[in-house]
Amino acid sequence: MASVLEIQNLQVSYRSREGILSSALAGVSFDLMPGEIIGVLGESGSGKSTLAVSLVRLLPRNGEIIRGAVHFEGQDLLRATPDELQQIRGRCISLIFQEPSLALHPTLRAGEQVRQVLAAHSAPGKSALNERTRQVFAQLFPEDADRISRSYPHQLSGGQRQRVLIAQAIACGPSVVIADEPTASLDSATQMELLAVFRTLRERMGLAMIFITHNPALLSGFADRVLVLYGGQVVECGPAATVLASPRHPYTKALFQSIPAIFEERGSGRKTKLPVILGDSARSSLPRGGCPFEPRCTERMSVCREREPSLVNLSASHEVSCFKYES
Amino acid sequence: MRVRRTFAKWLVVLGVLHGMVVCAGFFAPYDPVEQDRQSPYLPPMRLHLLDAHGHLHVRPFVYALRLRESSFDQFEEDTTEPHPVKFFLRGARYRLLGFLPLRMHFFGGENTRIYLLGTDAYGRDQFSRLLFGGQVSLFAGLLGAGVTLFIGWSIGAVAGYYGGWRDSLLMRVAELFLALPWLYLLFALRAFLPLAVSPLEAFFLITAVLGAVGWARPARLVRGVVLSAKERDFVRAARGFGASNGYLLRRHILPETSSVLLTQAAILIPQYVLAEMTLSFLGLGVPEPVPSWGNLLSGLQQYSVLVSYWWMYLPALAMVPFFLGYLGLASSFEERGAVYKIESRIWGM
Amino acid sequence: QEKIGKEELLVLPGEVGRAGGRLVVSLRGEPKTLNPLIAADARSREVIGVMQADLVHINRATQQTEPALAKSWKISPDGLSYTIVLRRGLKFSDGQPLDADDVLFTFRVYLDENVHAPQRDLLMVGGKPITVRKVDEHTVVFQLAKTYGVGERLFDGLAILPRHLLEKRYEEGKLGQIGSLATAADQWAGLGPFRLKEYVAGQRLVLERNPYYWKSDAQGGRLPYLDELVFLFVPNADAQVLKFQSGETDMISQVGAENFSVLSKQQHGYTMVDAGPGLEYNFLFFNLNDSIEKTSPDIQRKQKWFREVNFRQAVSAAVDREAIVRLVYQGRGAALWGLVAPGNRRWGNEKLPHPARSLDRARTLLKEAGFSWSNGPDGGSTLLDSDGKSVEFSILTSSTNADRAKMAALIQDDLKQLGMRVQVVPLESRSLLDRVTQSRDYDACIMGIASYDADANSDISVWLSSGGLHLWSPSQAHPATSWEAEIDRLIEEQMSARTFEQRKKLYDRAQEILAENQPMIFLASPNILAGAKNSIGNFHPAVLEPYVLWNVEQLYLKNGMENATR
Amino acid sequence: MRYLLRRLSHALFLLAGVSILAFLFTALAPGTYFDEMRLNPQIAPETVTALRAQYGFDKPLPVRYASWLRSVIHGEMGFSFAYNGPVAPLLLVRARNTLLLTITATLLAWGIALPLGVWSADRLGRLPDRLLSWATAGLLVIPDLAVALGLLVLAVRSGWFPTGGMASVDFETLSPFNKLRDLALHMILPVTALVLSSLPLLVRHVRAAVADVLNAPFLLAAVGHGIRKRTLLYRYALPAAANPLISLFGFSIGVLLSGSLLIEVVMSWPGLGPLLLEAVLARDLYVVVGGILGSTLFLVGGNLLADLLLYWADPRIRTESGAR
Amino acid sequence: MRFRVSSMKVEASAGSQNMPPLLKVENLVKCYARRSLVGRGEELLALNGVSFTVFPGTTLAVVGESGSGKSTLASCLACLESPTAGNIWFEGKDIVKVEERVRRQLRPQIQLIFQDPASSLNPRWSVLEILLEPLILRRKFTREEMKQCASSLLERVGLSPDFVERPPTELSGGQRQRLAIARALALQPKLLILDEALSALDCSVQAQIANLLRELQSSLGMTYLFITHDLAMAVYLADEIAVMSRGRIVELGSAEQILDQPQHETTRQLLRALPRMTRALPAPEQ
Ligand SMILES: Nc1ncnc2c1ncn2[C@@H]1O[C@H](COP(=O)(O)OP(=O)(O)OP(=O)(O)O)[C@@H](O)[C@H]1O
Ligand SMILES: Nc1ncnc2c1ncn2[C@@H]1O[C@H](COP(=O)(O)OP(=O)(O)OP(=O)(O)O)[C@@H](O)[C@H]1O
Ligand SMILES: [Mg+2]
Ligand SMILES: [Mg+2]
Repeated sequence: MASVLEIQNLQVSYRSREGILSSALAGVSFDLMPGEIIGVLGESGSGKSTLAVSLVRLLPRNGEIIRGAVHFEGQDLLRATPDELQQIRGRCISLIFQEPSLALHPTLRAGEQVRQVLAAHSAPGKSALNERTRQVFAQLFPEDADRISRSYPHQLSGGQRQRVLIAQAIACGPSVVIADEPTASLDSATQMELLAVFRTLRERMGLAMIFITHNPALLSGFADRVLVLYGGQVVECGPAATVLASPRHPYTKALFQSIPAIFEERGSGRKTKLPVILGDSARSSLPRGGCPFEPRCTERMSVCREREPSLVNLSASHEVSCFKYES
Repeated sequence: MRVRRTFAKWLVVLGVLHGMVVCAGFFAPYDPVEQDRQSPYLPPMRLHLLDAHGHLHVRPFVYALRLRESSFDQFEEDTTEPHPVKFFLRGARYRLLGFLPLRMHFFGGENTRIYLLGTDAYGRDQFSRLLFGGQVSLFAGLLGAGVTLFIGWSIGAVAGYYGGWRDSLLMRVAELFLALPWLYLLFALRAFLPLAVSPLEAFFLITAVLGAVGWARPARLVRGVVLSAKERDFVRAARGFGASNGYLLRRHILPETSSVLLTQAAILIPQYVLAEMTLSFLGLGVPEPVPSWGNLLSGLQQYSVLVSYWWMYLPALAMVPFFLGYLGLASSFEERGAVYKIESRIWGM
Repeated sequence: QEKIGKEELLVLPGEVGRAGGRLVVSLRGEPKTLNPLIAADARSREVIGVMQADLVHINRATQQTEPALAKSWKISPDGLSYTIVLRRGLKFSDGQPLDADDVLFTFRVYLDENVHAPQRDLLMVGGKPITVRKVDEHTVVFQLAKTYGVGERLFDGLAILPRHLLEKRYEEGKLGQIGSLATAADQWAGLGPFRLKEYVAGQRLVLERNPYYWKSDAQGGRLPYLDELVFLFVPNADAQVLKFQSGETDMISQVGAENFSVLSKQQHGYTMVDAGPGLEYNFLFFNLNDSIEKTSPDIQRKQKWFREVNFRQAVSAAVDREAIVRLVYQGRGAALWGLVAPGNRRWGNEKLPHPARSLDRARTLLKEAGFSWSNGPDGGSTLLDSDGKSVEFSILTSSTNADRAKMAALIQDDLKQLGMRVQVVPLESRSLLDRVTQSRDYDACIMGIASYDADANSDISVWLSSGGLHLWSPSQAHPATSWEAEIDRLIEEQMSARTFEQRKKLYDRAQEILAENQPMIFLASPNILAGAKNSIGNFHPAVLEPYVLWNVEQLYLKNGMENATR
Repeated sequence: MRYLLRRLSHALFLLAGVSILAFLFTALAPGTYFDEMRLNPQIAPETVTALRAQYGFDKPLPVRYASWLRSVIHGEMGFSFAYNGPVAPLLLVRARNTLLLTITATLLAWGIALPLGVWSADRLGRLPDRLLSWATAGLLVIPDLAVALGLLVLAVRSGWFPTGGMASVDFETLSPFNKLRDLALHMILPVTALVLSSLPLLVRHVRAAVADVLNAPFLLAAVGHGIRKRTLLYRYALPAAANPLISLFGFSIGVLLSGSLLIEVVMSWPGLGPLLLEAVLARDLYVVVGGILGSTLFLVGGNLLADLLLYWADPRIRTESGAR
Repeated sequence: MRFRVSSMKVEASAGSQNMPPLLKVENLVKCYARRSLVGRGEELLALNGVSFTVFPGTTLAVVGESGSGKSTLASCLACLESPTAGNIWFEGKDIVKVEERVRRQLRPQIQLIFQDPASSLNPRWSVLEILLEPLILRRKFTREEMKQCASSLLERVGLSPDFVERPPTELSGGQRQRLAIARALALQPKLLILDEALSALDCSVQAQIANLLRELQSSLGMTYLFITHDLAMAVYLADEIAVMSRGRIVELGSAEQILDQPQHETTRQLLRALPRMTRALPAPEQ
């Protein structure tokens, strides 16, 4: 099957006010198959949001795509004209922003903001638009759809705002949704409901997703594949079940260990310190020779400092960039 | 970065322009009040390099103007004798920066007077008047706008920030100020001011008064912005650190109003420069023969001048760079604050 | 009807025109009223002028009196009683007949103290009101308390009012409230060539031909020729010029010199006329008031200079009148050395000296008076008075009058050459008037006065020390100086003198005294400039008000097809 | 509703205050209406004094104010010395004409300024924006009167428009359609002059306000949803930038009666301009006070409208005012 | 219902009876009235009679479904919203009724980390300015101290000093969140309210911050009100957990109690929905 989204060697940098470029994504490549859900994990500042916005070319003013290509249905989005982009954004590929308070218009009602997205991509009558808007809200807010759609963003709770963002993203029935921590401020019950919504969409319309999250547990049973980013690079990528159950990259392993365990080691571990990855996280701007994780790696070898590791195939679909697995 | 560079660029432009105005005595070839009664409404002289015989001159020169035959207000160039432009020559006395007595002028003519922007009804050099006029008018404009904005901001911010009865009261006072017949008060004021008040003093006094009276508009604009700005989360967060109201107004809310304030400033400065024409009418403006931009422009309000002497427009044109400079400075100032903000040219990249 | 008898029309000589058409003229703003009893402003008077008529009229071209509603008049040998015979058969514009009772009523109203008619003051001769007596239906006798040199000129401009419309209101004491512009056309009448047709607030006043008008042309054609006269209200002088230039109005008067040259440059279908110097005289005067309690010490100090004849003469000698005429009036004016403007052909004193500008003479005069000069650091010299104080004063001008402001700027520069530091203070006209006539808190002032009549008496309140326009020190109880007393005497005497020669002699003397003492330093007098479309016949602008409409009944459109407006 | 009532009572107080102060100011200003007569050599000073007394100028200010209030209650708004009649009818006719002019001009000015400002904010710093900056700066330094006169000159030279006034002389004889045409033709120039005089201010404010929000992240988000550019600028950016513009709009309403005075004079528009200007100079006090009160009414109305709009447009403010 | 809650409270806090409570909330009600200028108002009870007590040096976690009023509670406690009814005693002072002047004194002692940190950071300021703001406002520190404090704070939340010159808009979501935490910690408040302060952080950084919070609690005796959706973290950090639903506290008890014997349906629902992951075992090396 052909991929819907094909990302090739995407490199993105931010320009500081002094004009110095610092890299945020250093050559990321992967494919997204129709109906596939890729979960993206990674440490804070590793470039997940950068990846998300650069796929639809929404980088802030000081961001620059250095090279790479993003093919959507055969078209390179990075070379598309503004008009073509406008057609694609929201209708074919839509983006759920990380910060709901910034991404919502402060003086338009939630319903109106969703309605505008619908109106931008289809031209049905007014009543049809309203009807569709109501449907979308009903899907996301089983209880309070009407009130929420009439509220202004500042009158909504964090989770409600986040759901409004999701409503905007799925309103037009896109084939790809890039979701940047879409459930971060939702309680577990609502989270599950939302995942169910996504799942239905996938079943019904073959929705493919790039699902950025900090909660690996969310991905189990939901994502097909998991992509782990560190320092702007893919360090591990493989089927969700495999990666979650037996992570290979030292970073992924360490990451999973930091999760406080409540069901497994209840009681006893309560007063112990949580294990953390030692060291400074974001020094991505510094020029470096070796593996980006090398300074913090507990399993570092001498080669790690000398050159960058490349992705190694552990199995047909499981790749890790670590010298440990280089034969 | 680009924005910094434009900021610096405007700063330099304004610096040069203001430098010329401040050192008007040096750059102006003549005393701005000196009348040349034989040549009222003389059109601007053209600077030549090629003379009538086709010879190229190293030094730019002018031809004297004479009345065209059988005409009383049409001039033509007298091409018999070129008058070279001399630089750094002695001329009328002036005081540089108000104290340094000098006679050195940047340029001038030896046997003829050079009128770059023509002359006015009394045969005074418009170019010199333009430069000297700026001294008064720019100061007045900046002073008036400064006072207005200061008062306007303070009152608007207090009204918007505290709300409630303070808001009602201050806004009603603002309305009162907008509604009152200031013209009459100025009549009265003029009557109370002794005639012997130095005209310049009186003018600055009135400009300050005008500035103080004009606060109502910026106040309302600011109030509206503050009303909404004070609800921003970062303001609430700062309040949570125990920030005092004054601190919040100064550090968080003032920057939010900067765009409105700068726009107002860019508009108020020229407005106050022009307001002088109204003041002159009341006997409160810059009196003759002292030049000011207001009285340079007031000629434009006469039909005969408007259609007969096109060069009377030139001062207006010459003022445009100043105000553009302020505008440019203001907007690059704003952009400087906005550098951090995301993409302004949202469409495409 | 019998009693009135046959109409006795006044036949006017001159070019015979065509009847019909409409004339549009602009008025600098709205008139305020049609009621002559309360009209105080020039615009109302101009409109009233074409709607009303007087007993005896001054011909604006010849500046002589001529019969109007009065067919003839007789002056008694003692000069105290005037017997006036009215034309017979005349009718007001609403068709009601005119008779002696109307005249009696008119003068009763004018003289009624409670009405406050501005005309009343004119009709006080020798401090007593004129009395009027009816002899018969068409004859009235006016009795003066004292001989009055101006004689029958008195009656010029005194509209004869329609008794039938006003009497009731007068009895009710509500005369002031009628005759507003909004009056219905049939509620208002006059004896002038035009009568009210329509008024549109703020826009225009439309008058129509009075069919009962009592003048005819040389061929017996009834005047006026025009069917309609439209006054457009154009509050701005430049806009008036533009409207004329675009052909929207047919005539223009009171054009400024600069606009005149603009208009003259490209005359399509119209002609501009320079009627020569008018009766306006502009002058500079110093504050010579001596009511101590009113004047500040600062002004009293300066008055020491102002009271010095030499000082005033020096100022006069230093003023460059030629430059004023050239720069202010673009040559369309006349330099002035005396109160009588050159436009007044009969009353000027040719013998008055016209000294050319001379700074040397001015310096000599000042030196004689004890002034001296000190050299300033910047090369200029400063005039010092005998106490060693520098001579500085301010000149007030009206900020609404650009011409005078210009004069002030020129004089300022002239006097700078004498070492005087002069500030020009333009004031809005009410404030200026208040300072000059009420608070008297000023140093010097430039003003202009336009005589309304070519007769010497029109300026009487300027001449007399008790007069309100004796500006340098108005309304004095007793003349402050001997020369003022002398002028008072001469003027009073000339008023009761009976022949023109007698009066002229006395008047000449007064002018000489004035020129000698220079309480007013006369500057210049502008020409009367006007213009009209070429299609307008009988257009003869005069130097007296109303400059172009004085012969409105004779104005006509040469080509009947041509519409006045585009 | 309570809010509106409160504002209404404020407005009454304001009107009272303005009228009192207007009386005070006018009393402070030197000269009275009758002083002009002093310059008329035909009128004796005694007559002037008598006239002054007749109109109560010898009475103290409070007495005059009281009698003025009485005439306000009678709907006369005082007495015009010049026109020798009540003020209210004088003002009403002309206020109608002025409003016709200013409302058209205000609508037009906003209609132009909004798209122009948005357009130039969208091109911030590029050539079209710079050209617009030059144009607005130029308009700011040329006096309004010069602009108006220039337009009149244009009218004379081209012959396309009448040179001022509100109607042709033969207006009454025209057919209804031609009447309308005539009126429109007469309105073009004054409306243009008014629009040109208010445009720089409006455009600059719109531009600044919109440029401010064009940087906001929620607009970036909207772009991400594929919102069309027009919608983006007008449905997203403009409402977010509306705050200062609404206050400005309030002013536009507030100066409907008083904002066109000078241009009316130059354009011979039979509005309040010529009347009030003459009245001010002639010290026809009650006409002036009437005019001031009229424009105060509009000012209050404009500000009230602006406040309501502000609450309507910015929900953040609204909850605030609801809470307190 | 209210009875039950208060009785539970007495039960739960019986252990620390000897200390006066730091925070005592009684019957707090917050009603959002939608006021439009014309139409009739519409009311929403965001808090409907909430009561609880927090003792110094302890942590109360608040969990609950989205929109149940957690953030509203937080902003009422932080004096950002005035409650419609009810009392809040902080160190024995009723901060609802107290004068504005006194409240300003109290405010620095109660710090709130906003749920959406991005909007609580002034976009015109740099990271350093933002971080120093509370310190400057205290006016107690010298420049040196402030610098030192700032860099140590940054380090503790795992932010590199490279960022200090940047505006917050150039940070990633998690970095902003950490900045907000660092800023709130700068004042060492007595009560710190963390409104989902960890949700935007990856597990490792979460752990790092959680450790930091615990360490501060034990060294400075800080008190936390920890609002979260992450029951695991709640259990890890909190002594007590309150479960909210529709503006009420429906269950309140010690962490174990809640986890083991959930009483209320909401709690059970939350627990049931908790995503579980086969725990990555300390991978036996191949
Ligand atoms: N300013 C406001 N005006 C009106 N309603 C509001 C306002 N703020 C919050 N609400 C409503 O109050 C309820 C509680 O909101 P709150 O923000 O406290 O929820 P929350 O528990 O923090 O939820 P989340 O976990 O999603 O952040 C929500 O239904 C919300 O829509
Ligand atoms: N506008 C910007 N200018 C400069 N640097 C930026 C900008 N936005 C992000 N960065 C930097 O780029 C790096 C990657 O940021 P990004 O937002 O992609 O992180 P992330 O993976 O989404 O992190 P988080 O999980 O915290 O949201 C970070 O180090 C961040 O500081
Ligand atoms: Mg992110
Ligand atoms: Mg919340």
